[in-house]
Amino acid sequence: MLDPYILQQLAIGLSLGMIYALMAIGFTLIFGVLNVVNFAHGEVYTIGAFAGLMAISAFGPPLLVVLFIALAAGALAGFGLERMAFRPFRRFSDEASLKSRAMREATLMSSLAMSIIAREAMEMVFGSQFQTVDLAYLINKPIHIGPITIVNGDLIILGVTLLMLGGLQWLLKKSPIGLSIRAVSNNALGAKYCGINTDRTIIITFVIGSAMGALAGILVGLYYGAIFPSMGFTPGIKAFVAMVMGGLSSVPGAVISAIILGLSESLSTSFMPSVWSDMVAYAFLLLTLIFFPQGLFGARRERV
Amino acid sequence: QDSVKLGYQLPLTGNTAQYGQDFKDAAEIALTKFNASGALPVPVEIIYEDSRSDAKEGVTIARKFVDDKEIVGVLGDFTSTVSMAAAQVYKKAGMVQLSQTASHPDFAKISKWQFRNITTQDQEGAVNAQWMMDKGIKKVAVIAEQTDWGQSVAKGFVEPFEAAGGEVVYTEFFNRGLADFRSIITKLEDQAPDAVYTGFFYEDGAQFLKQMAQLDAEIPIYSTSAAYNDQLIELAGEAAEGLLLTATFLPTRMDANVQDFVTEWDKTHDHAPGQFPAQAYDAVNIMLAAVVKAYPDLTRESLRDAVAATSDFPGVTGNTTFDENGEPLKELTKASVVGGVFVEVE
Amino acid sequence: MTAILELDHLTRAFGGLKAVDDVSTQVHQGELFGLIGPNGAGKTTLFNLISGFTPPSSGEVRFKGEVITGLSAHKIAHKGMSRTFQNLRVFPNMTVFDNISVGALGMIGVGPISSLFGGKARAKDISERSYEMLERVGLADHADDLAANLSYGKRKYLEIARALAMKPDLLILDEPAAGMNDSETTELAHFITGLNKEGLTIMLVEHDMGLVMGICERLVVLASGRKIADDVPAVVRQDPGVLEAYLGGDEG
Amino acid sequence: MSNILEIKNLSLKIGIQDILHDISVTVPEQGIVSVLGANGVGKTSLMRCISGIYHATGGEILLEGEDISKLKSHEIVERGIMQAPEGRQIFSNMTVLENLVIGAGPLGRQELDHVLALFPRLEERLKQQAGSMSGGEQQMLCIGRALMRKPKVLLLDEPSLGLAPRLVGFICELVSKIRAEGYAVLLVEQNVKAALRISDTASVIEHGKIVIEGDASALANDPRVAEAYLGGHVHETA
Amino acid sequence: MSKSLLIKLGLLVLAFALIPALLVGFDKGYYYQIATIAAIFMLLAASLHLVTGVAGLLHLGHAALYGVGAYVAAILGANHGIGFTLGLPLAGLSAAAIAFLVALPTMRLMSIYFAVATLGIGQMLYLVFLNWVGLTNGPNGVMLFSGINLFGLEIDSDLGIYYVVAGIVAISILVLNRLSHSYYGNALRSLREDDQCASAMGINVTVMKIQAFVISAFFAGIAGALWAYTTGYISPNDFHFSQSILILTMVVVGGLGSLPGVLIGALLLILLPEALRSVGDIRNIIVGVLMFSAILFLPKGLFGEVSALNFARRVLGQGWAAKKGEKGIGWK
Ligand SMILES: Nc1ncnc2c1ncn2[C@@H]1O[C@H](COP(=O)(O)OP(=O)(O)OP(=O)(O)O)[C@@H](O)[C@H]1O
Ligand SMILES: Nc1ncnc2c1ncn2[C@@H]1O[C@H](COP(=O)(O)OP(=O)(O)OP(=O)(O)O)[C@@H](O)[C@H]1O
Ligand SMILES: CC(C)C[C@H](N)C(=O)O
Ligand SMILES: [Mg+2]
Ligand SMILES: [Mg+2]
Repeated sequence: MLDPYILQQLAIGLSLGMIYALMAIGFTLIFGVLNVVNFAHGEVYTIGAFAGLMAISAFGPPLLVVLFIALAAGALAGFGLERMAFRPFRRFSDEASLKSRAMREATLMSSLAMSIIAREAMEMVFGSQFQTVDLAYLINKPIHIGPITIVNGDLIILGVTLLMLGGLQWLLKKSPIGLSIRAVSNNALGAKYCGINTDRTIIITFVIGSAMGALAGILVGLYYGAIFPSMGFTPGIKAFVAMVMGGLSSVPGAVISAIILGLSESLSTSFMPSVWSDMVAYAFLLLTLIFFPQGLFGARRERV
Repeated sequence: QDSVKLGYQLPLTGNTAQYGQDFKDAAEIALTKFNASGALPVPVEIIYEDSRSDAKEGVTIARKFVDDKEIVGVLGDFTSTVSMAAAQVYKKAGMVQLSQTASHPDFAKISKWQFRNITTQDQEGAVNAQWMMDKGIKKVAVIAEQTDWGQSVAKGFVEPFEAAGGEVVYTEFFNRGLADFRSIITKLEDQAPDAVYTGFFYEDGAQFLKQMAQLDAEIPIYSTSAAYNDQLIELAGEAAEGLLLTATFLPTRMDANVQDFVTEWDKTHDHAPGQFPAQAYDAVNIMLAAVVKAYPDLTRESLRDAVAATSDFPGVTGNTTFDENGEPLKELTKASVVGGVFVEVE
Repeated sequence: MTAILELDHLTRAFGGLKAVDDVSTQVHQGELFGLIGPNGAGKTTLFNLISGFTPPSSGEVRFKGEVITGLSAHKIAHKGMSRTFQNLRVFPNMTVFDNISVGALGMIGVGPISSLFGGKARAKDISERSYEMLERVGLADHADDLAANLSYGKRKYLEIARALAMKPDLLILDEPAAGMNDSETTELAHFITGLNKEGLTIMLVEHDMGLVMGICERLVVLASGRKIADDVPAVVRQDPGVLEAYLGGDEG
Repeated sequence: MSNILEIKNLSLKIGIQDILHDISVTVPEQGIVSVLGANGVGKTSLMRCISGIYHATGGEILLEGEDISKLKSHEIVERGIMQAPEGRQIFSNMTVLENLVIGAGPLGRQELDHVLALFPRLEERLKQQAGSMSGGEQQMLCIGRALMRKPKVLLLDEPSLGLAPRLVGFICELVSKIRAEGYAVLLVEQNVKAALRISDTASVIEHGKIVIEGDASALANDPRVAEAYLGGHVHETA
Repeated sequence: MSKSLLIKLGLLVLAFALIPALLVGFDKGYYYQIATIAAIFMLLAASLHLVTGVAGLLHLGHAALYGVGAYVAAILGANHGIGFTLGLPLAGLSAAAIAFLVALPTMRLMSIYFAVATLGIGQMLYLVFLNWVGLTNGPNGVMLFSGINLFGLEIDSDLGIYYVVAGIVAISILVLNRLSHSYYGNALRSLREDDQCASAMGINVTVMKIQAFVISAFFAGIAGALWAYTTGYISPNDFHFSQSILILTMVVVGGLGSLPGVLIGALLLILLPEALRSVGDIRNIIVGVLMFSAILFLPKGLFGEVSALNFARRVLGQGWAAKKGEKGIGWK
């Protein structure tokens, strides 16, 4: 029988991991699968949380409705983001531009700029402090299982993560749109020759990925009761790391890596000062990349 | 000269803007009241500059204030990091700098130009240690944020507490903005302390309290004046019940000064003012009092001397006297959360 | 005749597929050597094995008498072997001249120190060598264009120029005539034989039988990874195995 | 016989560069038309304009009378023009099967069987990552993928590139054969002889302009063509 | 030739005479401060340019190496009595040494994998700054009382400090210019374009990448020392991930691969927020919007690589011309 202390830490680690995973999923769809460098996902996550919050304070709907409002806000944000920060750069279709690093990093910058604008705007409107959330909406009611304590939010997040994971896997592997997404990410020009509407495919991916990100935002916001304009930053970095550890384009890989990160954080807190726990997470990242240079489930490099 | 100019550097944008905005509001209240009182023949003006809590911007603003020959004194910054970087400039140029919150142990020691009106943790920690001792608490865990301030919270408490025969069973620092304290709480519980002494601001505090409740950790929690904020209770709800802390400012206190400030504040805010805006309100008033004292021979030098001479200044956070290092000496009150409000305890 | 390159029982398997299967042969100093075979026969893979891009599953490669199996690509390049790629690999966002200069500087070697202090002589060397190749392939007018904006055929020459700028002892060309019309191929044939006459050993993969039969001194034929013929063109052309596996019906 | 594809006075500028100038080409129904020319004269650019990758700066492209020159590439494919492009543009990280399925769009099984019957090598390698195939195999995939859509007009940009002689012959036969199935083909080829043998008409481009056009058989005997593209002979026909 | 000389001289005069003259004229410490910070960030951006712009390695941990330099200089100065003259090169060398150590295992990583590895390394270094209290004084930061002392000469005046900083930055940028505008730069560019192909040209890809990374770290370390000496107090926050992003922004907005572009980018991103102070709290939104429009209209940067290389070859006369009197095409 394991020490209940360790069991509790494991449970906390798993729940942390699921939270990272929740954010990593949408991020992986846009950044990893579609292969578009998107630095504004953290803000989409925050927008989801604020949209949900505004719904709660405006008319106090049931939780499920709040989640749908966040989803819708995320979808809208994703749509706008793609239109403003990504689509304009597709006007350059000559080979020099397509293969240029500068062009690739340009979308990195445009999405970064959008994220700055969105975050500053939210700070102007709402202030940078934690928003007060109606406590009844928080999903942190304790549940005791033997010696360990979890909260109802853990179960909700687990459920949503599994749903998203399953849904995305189905979408990517079994549906025509998934095939198009992978085709566009692999070779956008080739996709055009095959009659794929690349603009539409990219927009759809953004909408789905951002809706997922926004849902993650409101769920995590309600889980911790902490909704504030820069709330997307830390989980954003963790999701980024998890995505890359998983191999960029693999959604299950990202989820597994997110759980590894969560577990390593909570377990390392047991053995060393908590300020160093991130050190362990990043050490895991480096070790993973040293032994799996393409991440855990990444594709191999092309032959010459 | 048709007005007296002061500078105030503070974060008005960025992650810590909520604090800077509060400072600005509090300062405006103090300034308006002062200018209306006719204590000086000319009005005083405060120039606010946004430092974003970024040291680069902080030193640039400091240079800007120093360049402006009309500015005689400066308030701010919020964080010690930025205050300390800017202090190097004020030190060299010879301009008084009074920070409402900088709590780095070395801040006031930088030069004769630096002052602060926030209590040092040597003071606050000792009061808390004594308080626990009085209640017969012997084993304590210390949790504080990983900043210069958090470090001083731990140090300020541990030294007197151990000297008095107490035992610190566990010390842990956390990075500001940590979302999840549960690992730390689990570890803390494992050490079975009689009480926890904490150094956090209200946002981290609310998270910590909620998660303590979530994990059913029924251990008394002590904290510092930095946690004194109505929003802590609002964010943490039930979980805040029973929190014990020391404070220098109680908006409920029936003191004319305090009530004046609180009434003005309530006109534009839906929360009672917390510790920080009260600090800013006092800082501005201390500075203004010094301006009056030095007027009309108002120079940076004379203002500095007037600030240094502050003694028993009656503010909303209690009476302030600067010692020879520019450190404040203050009265601390004990408070607790009971029934969703802070109440003074004996 | 001395052998510059010797392949000894080279094998490379990908999963269950033996892309190169027990191939042994030699390329002689100064020879113009052709490698032909149907699509997927393993020609490119063989080149990759020789030039260090793919490690062999078994067997050995010797270059100028030295075993080079397992060496990394840049080390092999330094020993005097240079290659072009079947699927055209130019540096798209560099100018044509700069593309070629990479071939030269790779061999001459540049370091941060030498590039800071003096290094004038080296730079001059690189510049001149690159320019010589640039003119030689007739791209001088395009010196300042980005390689990405060149048409397919010009990129072919760019790749060759870049490989030549390395001043190799052995040049490996993977389908240089692909995408060229007959007269351009003829020009290319003259170009290649010209290089060969200057003493450069050349190994060539090509599907253009006119070119291969016309200029190669010796041919090896691969099919399904195995060597099925190794002789002068005139003999290979009559080989029934080759006819059956590769040449098929008539062809324009 | 009516014309399925008409290119009228097409011109293309990229930046300050004049790439194509006043190009007119007509492809009749079930016709095979080749476009010939030396390296870099703009053949590929023309093909890209038709597929909507580049947008012409002047002139029009009519598919069954409808101007498609302003349409997006996917709309053009939907209307029945599919290309096997230069550089192949296959999906290298995906399997051969996935490549073909993407090419098929809404179509399915039947076309797949048809293409796999044409290229048995693809059938052997359905699960292989497309990027790891040999050059020629990728070319087969590229052509196969274009056939998956059953287009009205098939554009082939140097289909014989990288193919073994045997397969070059096969592709020529294939092109002649599919015309009977109702396809029209616009062909860019460097293998001028082979191209002229199977085409009805041909145009020769030089510096972005059409300089010679006419019946394929006439061009095959045109001394200017012979001189420019059939070259002095290293060639002894194999 | 004479034209190029004129331009070079012009730039020198601008940095060493005109700007100081202006600063003295206005008698504003504020402008000195901005000029100094701008110079430091120009160096940071120029050093990141070598790795990210030229060699094409997306580097998300540059601020941490900058921090290593700052900490080394400050700790040596504050606790070990090692002054500016020695502390400056030591700061650069330490940053380079750390970069070398982390480069060894990470250099075979490609694209985003490399980016995330550098992000991880940057975060780890930041955690060391913040939490290794014994070494770095943790969140309390390090105060550096000694000023700039150049070979025994105490430099105290604003003008003097500006000259020292500008001089060091100028020399460093000249070195970086030489490295990126030369055949060495071409070798690095070839790694960015296609590393496999570069290795077939006999270029040792790993060694080249490590060199670029280490050299860049050296100059980041120098910038760190300059920051420590000019502010007198450093703390972990100065080297947070967000600073890495800021430097990266300068590089991308200015023009990936273009040294002059990158310098313009750095200048802009330091000056703009200052210039916009008067508009109040929305200044950061305006910076964001301007950044967005810049990248939207000039996605290859304010002064893109192609133009920058032409500029260097033609105008600065660094190019080698095939024939007498022709325009330069290669590098001297
Ligand atoms: N990395 C790999 N994984 C799986 N199979 C591979 C890999 N590389 C090559 N192959 C297979 O090995 C065989 C030989 O390929 P190779 O590229 O050497 O052929 P080739 O003779 O150059 O053909 P072509 O004339 O078409 O270029 C092909 O069937 C190819 O699909
Ligand atoms: N995006 C572009 N930017 C600048 N120039 C271009 C661009 N695309 C093509 N060109 C130029 O247009 C001309 C025609 O190129 P194109 O690829 O159409 O020729 P091609 O006839 O297909 O040649 P090849 O037989 O070599 O394939 C070339 O000179 C090329 O450099
Ligand atoms: C008490 C706090 C306001 C002190 C502040 N956090 C600082 O950085 O010093
Ligand atoms: Mg091949
Ligand atoms: Mg072409």
